[in-house]
Amino acid sequence: MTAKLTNAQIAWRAAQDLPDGYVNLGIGFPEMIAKFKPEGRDVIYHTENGVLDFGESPPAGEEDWDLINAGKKAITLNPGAAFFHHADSFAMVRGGHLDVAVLGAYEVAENGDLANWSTGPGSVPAVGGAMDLVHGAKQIWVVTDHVTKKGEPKLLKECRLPLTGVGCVTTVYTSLAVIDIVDKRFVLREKLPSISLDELQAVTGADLVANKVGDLIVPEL
Amino acid sequence: MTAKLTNAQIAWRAAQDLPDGYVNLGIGFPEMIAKFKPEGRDVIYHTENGVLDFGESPPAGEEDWDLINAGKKAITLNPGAAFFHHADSFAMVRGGHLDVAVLGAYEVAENGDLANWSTGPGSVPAVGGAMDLVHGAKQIWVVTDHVTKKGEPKLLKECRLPLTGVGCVTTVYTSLAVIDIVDKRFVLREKLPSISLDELQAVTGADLVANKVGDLIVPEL
Amino acid sequence: MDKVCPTIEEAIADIEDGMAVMIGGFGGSGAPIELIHALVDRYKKTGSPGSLTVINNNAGNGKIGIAAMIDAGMVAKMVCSFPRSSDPRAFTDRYLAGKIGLELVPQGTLAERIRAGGAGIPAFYTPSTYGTQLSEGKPIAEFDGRHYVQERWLKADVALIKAELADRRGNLTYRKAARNFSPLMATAAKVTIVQARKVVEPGGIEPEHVITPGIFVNRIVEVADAKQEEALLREGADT
Amino acid sequence: MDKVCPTIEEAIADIEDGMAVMIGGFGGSGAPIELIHALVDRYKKTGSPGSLTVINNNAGNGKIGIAAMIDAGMVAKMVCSFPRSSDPRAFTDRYLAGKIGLELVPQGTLAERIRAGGAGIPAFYTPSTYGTQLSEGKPIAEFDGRHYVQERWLKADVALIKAELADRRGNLTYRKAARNFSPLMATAAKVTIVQARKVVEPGGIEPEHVITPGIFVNRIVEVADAKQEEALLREGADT
Repeated sequence: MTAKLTNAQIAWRAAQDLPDGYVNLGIGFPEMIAKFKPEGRDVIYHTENGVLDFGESPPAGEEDWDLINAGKKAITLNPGAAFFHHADSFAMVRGGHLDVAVLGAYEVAENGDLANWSTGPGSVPAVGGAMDLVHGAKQIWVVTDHVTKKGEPKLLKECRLPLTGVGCVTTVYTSLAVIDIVDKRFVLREKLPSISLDELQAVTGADLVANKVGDLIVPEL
Repeated sequence: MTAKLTNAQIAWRAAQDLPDGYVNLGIGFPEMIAKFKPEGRDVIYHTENGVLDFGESPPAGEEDWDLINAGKKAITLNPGAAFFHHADSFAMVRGGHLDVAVLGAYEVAENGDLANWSTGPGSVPAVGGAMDLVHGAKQIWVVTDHVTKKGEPKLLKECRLPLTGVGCVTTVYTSLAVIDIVDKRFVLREKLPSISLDELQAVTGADLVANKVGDLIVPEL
Repeated sequence: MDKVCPTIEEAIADIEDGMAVMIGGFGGSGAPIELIHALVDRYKKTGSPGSLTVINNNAGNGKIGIAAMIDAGMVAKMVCSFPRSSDPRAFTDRYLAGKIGLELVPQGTLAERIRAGGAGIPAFYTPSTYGTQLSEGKPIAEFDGRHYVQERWLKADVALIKAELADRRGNLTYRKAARNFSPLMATAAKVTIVQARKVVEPGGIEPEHVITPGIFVNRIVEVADAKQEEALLREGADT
Repeated sequence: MDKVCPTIEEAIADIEDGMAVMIGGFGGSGAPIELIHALVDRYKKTGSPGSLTVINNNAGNGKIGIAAMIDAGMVAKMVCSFPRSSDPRAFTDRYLAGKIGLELVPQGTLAERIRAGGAGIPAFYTPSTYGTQLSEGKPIAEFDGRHYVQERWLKADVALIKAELADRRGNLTYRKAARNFSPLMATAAKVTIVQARKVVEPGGIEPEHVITPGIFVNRIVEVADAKQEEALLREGADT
């Protein structure tokens, strides 16, 4: 196995595709994308707990804990920010008003199914806003390592874990590739130049469609 | 036929029963009730178009036509007033948060059915907020003349006109009597002292239950 | 994401024949008169946009606003709760002659259907209209021993609304009871076009005072001295 | 209609065993710590109210707030979307031991169910959870070619919420993102009890800035120096 992207590099790559528009970054790893937003891109961030157009984290010690994002991290406001209650916040989500929502994943299936909320019995399940987000935004992106910690594929023909949403994912940014989901197939858009198509296919649990494949090139981060 | 109450007197009588609480007065005749609210009664008025705790009409010439009630009449605000949008306004109605809603009527049936929105084909139907109000408030009062202009009963065994709501009316304040609807019967609470029970029954289209009947006494107005 | 449009004409230029148009306001309170009349003017000049479905609480009054749209012949159907007014002739005459359609919706159901459209809720149950003519043909269900009527969401191609303040990113406030249906309509239309008394810079509206967050707004035109429909009517306007 | 209550103890005195209690807040933002701890204190002294169903986005963190209720043993069931936190032991230990119930509800569905409860909408359809374990046993319907899950309203006996300003008639504002679920919960409970940083006279809140109109509020207690749950946790509080 060759080199793979760090989480920061995956986040950087996803950030390059951010449109001018309204974006929700899921809690945890996806939040990192904001750091790499390209200069001049006019992205307005939404968070489920009722804030639109928030900015960076405040310096340590200057947090206002009534001003947080869905990950319960302290945030700041940009000029033009707005507060609203949870039902209005999910009207934005469910009503299709977001351009992009980015989530993490345990598994993604080639038909766009996503599993990211439960590892099955024996743990405490937690779903948060994920099951709403997957049905709301115009595009649903996933950022994830290409394989599990044990080296097993996370991109599969069918998810094994309990689903978060059916046929919802539109693009997956992994540690090895950028893959669009088109007509229930994994369409490879970019891969690391250092990995061959066969090598990539070997760690992917469903067929990759590879017609026009670009190089996945990211800066040192 | 003996004397009957004027609309102002009907409104006065209904006003005596206003509870401390949240009240919606339907457009037209019911609006008149506010004028006769007894001193010290703490009534907060709701109007469908998004105002809570409004006050009297402004003097002529001082109207602000952005500040109106559901009847499109200019209003003023009491200290503690609030504005909200139409969905929140009808959440108050449908959600059962109003104590009383008062409506006019073409017909009321002994089971509490109300007809007040359509006189049938050939006219333009208009329903406004009535079909929501009849399902929201804890009590639904009707203020009405006891009979039609032709002298026909408006209180009936069954409504003939298209219904506004099923089994919704709790009390009817008429030009001759105060009648509660209990277990699908017209229970006479008060009648004009000048009219006999037989005379009242003769102009009422369903049986009156008359166990304890008080005198309906109102001031000159 | 500066949503300010230089002219009203530009803001409404892509409204097409046959579209569903939500128009804010309750009677004259909140009616976006300048947006409406720009659309009427365009129709009179070009014959488009016609065959519109107009969604509003009312069906016009006198000869201005929605009544002017109806009089111009550009409205195929009204969706409203109360098509009566002090001077409802524009609608009434056409309706009784079978020349304009009417979908009569109780006011609270109208508001909730529009909210549902904006919130991605395709259907909901309400007690309103149960047992009446207005629920004929609609699914009925029983919950906790009470009957309810299933209602569908209501969406539109365009919403025309009037705001008090707008910042350039689309956050809005409203003036007094002129708020009414407008915050709901802003959420339920593909394109929401706003006439605001004053456009301010982002940050010019306190985040806690925003009523419509900018995500629901597409275009803003500043109309500093907007006309008030009811005031116009009382002056006897017939433009 | 002066809704101000002299003491917290009085405000919460009639909360009974087995009740459903909505508690505002998202994590520590908006958590009404003083109301919650008055309830915990009452339970520790009197053994009541116990067997509560608590409705909140989360299931407590550390040893304060909802975690303190769970630790005290007064919660039979949590209805929440995200029972994880930086220190979720109070809930997790009991849950894995089968000693506390959990109804897991997606966050948007939770918000919408509460809103529906307050708005008299007994059921609605949402795309959320379609095709997942969380829709098992729920009615599914197709609208316009897409599948949706029917969800029921959610109501409560009591709501405990934290406001910034309250006027004596119950109109409320909230501080920043502490708004979250509170305006919804205020509408969906039989009795809504508010701790406000400051009580003002009627008219002390601009009518256009009111977030929760007074009709949804029953009791108000002024808690001028309310504790912030997250700040307490970071100070290492364990009361």
